[in-house]
Amino acid sequence: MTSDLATRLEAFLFAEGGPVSRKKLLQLLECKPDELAKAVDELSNSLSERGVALIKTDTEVALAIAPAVQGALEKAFEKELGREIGEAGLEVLAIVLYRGASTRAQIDYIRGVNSSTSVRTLLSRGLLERAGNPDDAREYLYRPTPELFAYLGVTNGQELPEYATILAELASFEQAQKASEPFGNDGSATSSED
Amino acid sequence: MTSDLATRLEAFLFAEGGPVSRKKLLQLLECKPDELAKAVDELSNSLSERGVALIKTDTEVALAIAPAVQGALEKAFEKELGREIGEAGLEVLAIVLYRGASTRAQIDYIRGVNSSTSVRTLLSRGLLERAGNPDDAREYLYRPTPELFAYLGVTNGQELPEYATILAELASFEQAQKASEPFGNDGSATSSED
Amino acid sequence: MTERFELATDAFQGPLETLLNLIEERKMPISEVSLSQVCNAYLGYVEKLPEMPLGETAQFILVASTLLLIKSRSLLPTLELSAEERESVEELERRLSRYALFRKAAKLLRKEWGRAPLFFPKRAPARPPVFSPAEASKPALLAAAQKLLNTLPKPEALMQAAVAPILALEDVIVSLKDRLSRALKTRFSELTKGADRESRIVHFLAMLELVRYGGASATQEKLFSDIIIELENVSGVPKFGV
Repeated sequence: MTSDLATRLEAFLFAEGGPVSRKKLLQLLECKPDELAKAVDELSNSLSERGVALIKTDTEVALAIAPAVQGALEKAFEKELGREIGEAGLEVLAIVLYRGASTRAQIDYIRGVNSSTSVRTLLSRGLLERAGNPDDAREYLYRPTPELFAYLGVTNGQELPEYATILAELASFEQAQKASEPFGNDGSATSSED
Repeated sequence: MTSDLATRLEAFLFAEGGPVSRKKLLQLLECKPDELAKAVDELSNSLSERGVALIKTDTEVALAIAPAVQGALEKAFEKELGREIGEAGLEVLAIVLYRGASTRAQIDYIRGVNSSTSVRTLLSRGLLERAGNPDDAREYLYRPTPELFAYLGVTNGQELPEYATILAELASFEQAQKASEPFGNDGSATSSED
Repeated sequence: MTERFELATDAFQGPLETLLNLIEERKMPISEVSLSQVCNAYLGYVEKLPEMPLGETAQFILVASTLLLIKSRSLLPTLELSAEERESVEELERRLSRYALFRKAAKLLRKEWGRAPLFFPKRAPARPPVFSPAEASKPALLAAAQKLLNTLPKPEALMQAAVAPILALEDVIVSLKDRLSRALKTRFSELTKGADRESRIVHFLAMLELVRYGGASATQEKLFSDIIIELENVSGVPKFGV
C-alpha cells in the first residue's frame, strides 16, 4: 500500500518501460521536486524484496528487474554484458560514479591523461551521458546513466562498493585542493577541453 | 514480500512488458501448473492497491496499469501530447530525419545524452516509428513516420532544408569519432554500432 | 632496469599511471621518499616515450620536473623549496593518492560488472500513437539540427599554446653539456637568463642529473646564491635514468 503519488509514479514508470527523466515525471505527476523525491523513495522501499527494483540517478528514474531473477533474462543483455570494458573506461566510470558529475578537464586531471576517447566510447555505449554544466556553459558535465547502474546491479550510487569509505577519502583530497586545479569555478584546466 | 516463485513471475512479466502465455511461464519458471496458478494468485494479491496490476486469462498472464490510476495516466499523457516537443525531442527528430533511420545508441552517441525519454514521447506522438524487431531495445531502428513527412510537406529526408550540408557534417563527426577509436584507452575499440 | 616498460599503442599510459605503477611495484606508499626512489625509473620511461601529442608529452615532463625537484631535495638536503615548488610537490602527491583511490574503485567496479545486473523490460507496453506534431516544422527542425551540430565535440583542440614553452629535459641536458664543454664553467643564473619557472626547473634538474652522473660538479657558496657548474668528465654525454 503506497501513497497516491507513489502509485501513479509506479504506473508511469511501468508504462514507459525504461528510464524516465525526473523532469518529465514532474510534468506527468504534476508535483514538486521534493514530493517526487519522497514518492521515489517510498516506491523504492515498497519494491524491496520484489521482482522489480527502482533505479535512480540524480536526473532519471527507472524500474528494472531485480538481480534475484536472471537466467533466461540475460539474453537480452548478453551483448552488452559480453563486451569488455577497459581499465581506462572503468576509471572514468569510477570517477563519475563516486565523485559525481564531472567535466572532461576534471576527469583528465584526475587520471593524468587525456580521456577523450574513453569518454566517447562510454557515451556511445550508453554508460555515460553529457549534461550542460550550470557553472560553465563552455564545458559539459559527464554523469552516469541508469543503464550503468543496471549493469552494476545497483539501484543508486550509495549501493556502490565501499561507497562511504571511498567518498570520505575523496573528500579529504578535495578539501586540500588548490585553486590551480580544475575543480574551482574556473573550468580551464591543464589539459584540453572538448 | 512474496514467495520466490511469485517474485520471479513478476520479474518475467515485467521484462516482457506484455502478455505471456502460461505455457511459456511454466518453461521459464520451471514449475508445475498448480504452482504457477498459486504464484499468479499470490502476485495478484500483492499487487492490489498498487500502480501495476496483474491481468490473467485462462491462457495468458500480463502486468498492466492498475485500473485505479488508468484515468489519471491517460489524462497526463493526453496533456503531454498537447505540450511542445521541446529541444531534446526536436534534436532526436532532426537526427532521424537528416541522418535516416537510427538506433537509440546512435542517437544517444550524437546527442551525448540518454534519449530514451524523448524517443518514447516521439513514438507516442506518432512522429517516430520502430523498425526491425530485435530483443535489445537499444537496437531498434527509429525512423520518421509517413505522417511526419506528410505534415512537413516532404516526401523524404532529402527534401529537407540544407539536407546535404547537415548530412555531411553529421557524417564527418561520426567518421572522426570512429577513426579515433582504435587509439582508445578503453579496451573496446568498436564504436558500438548496435 | 632497461626495457622494462612497454607502451602498448592501444593502451596509452599517462604519467600518473606510470608513476603509480612504479611505486606499487615496489610495494611502497605514496610519499616523498618513494617518489624520489622511483625518479630514475620514471625518467627512463619518459626517455622511451613514443611519439605522442605534445600535450601528453608535456604532462609527462611536468611530472618529471616535480619528481626531480623531490629527488634533488633528497640529494641536496639544504635545498629550500619556494612556496610554489612546495605546492607542486604536494599537488603531485595528492593527485597520485586520488588517482590510486579511483583505481581501487575501478577494481571494485570490475568485480561488480555484470555480476548481478538489473534488466530493463524488453519493450514498453504499447501505447497507441496519437499524431501530435506540435511545433515540429521544417525551420524548427533545421534549427535543431544546426544547434546540435554546433555542440558536437570538435576535433581535439590543440594544446600547443599552453605547453609549447616547456623544454624537454633531455634536450636541456644535451644543451647544458654542450655549453659546459665550451665554457667548462658557468653560472646557473647565466644558463637560465630570461627563462620562466618551468624551464628554470628543467635546467636545474638537468644540472642535477649531470652532477649525479659525474658529468659536472656544482658548487654554491651559500644558500640562495648562484650556483657554479663545472664540467668534469669531458668525454661521453651522460645518460640519465638508466
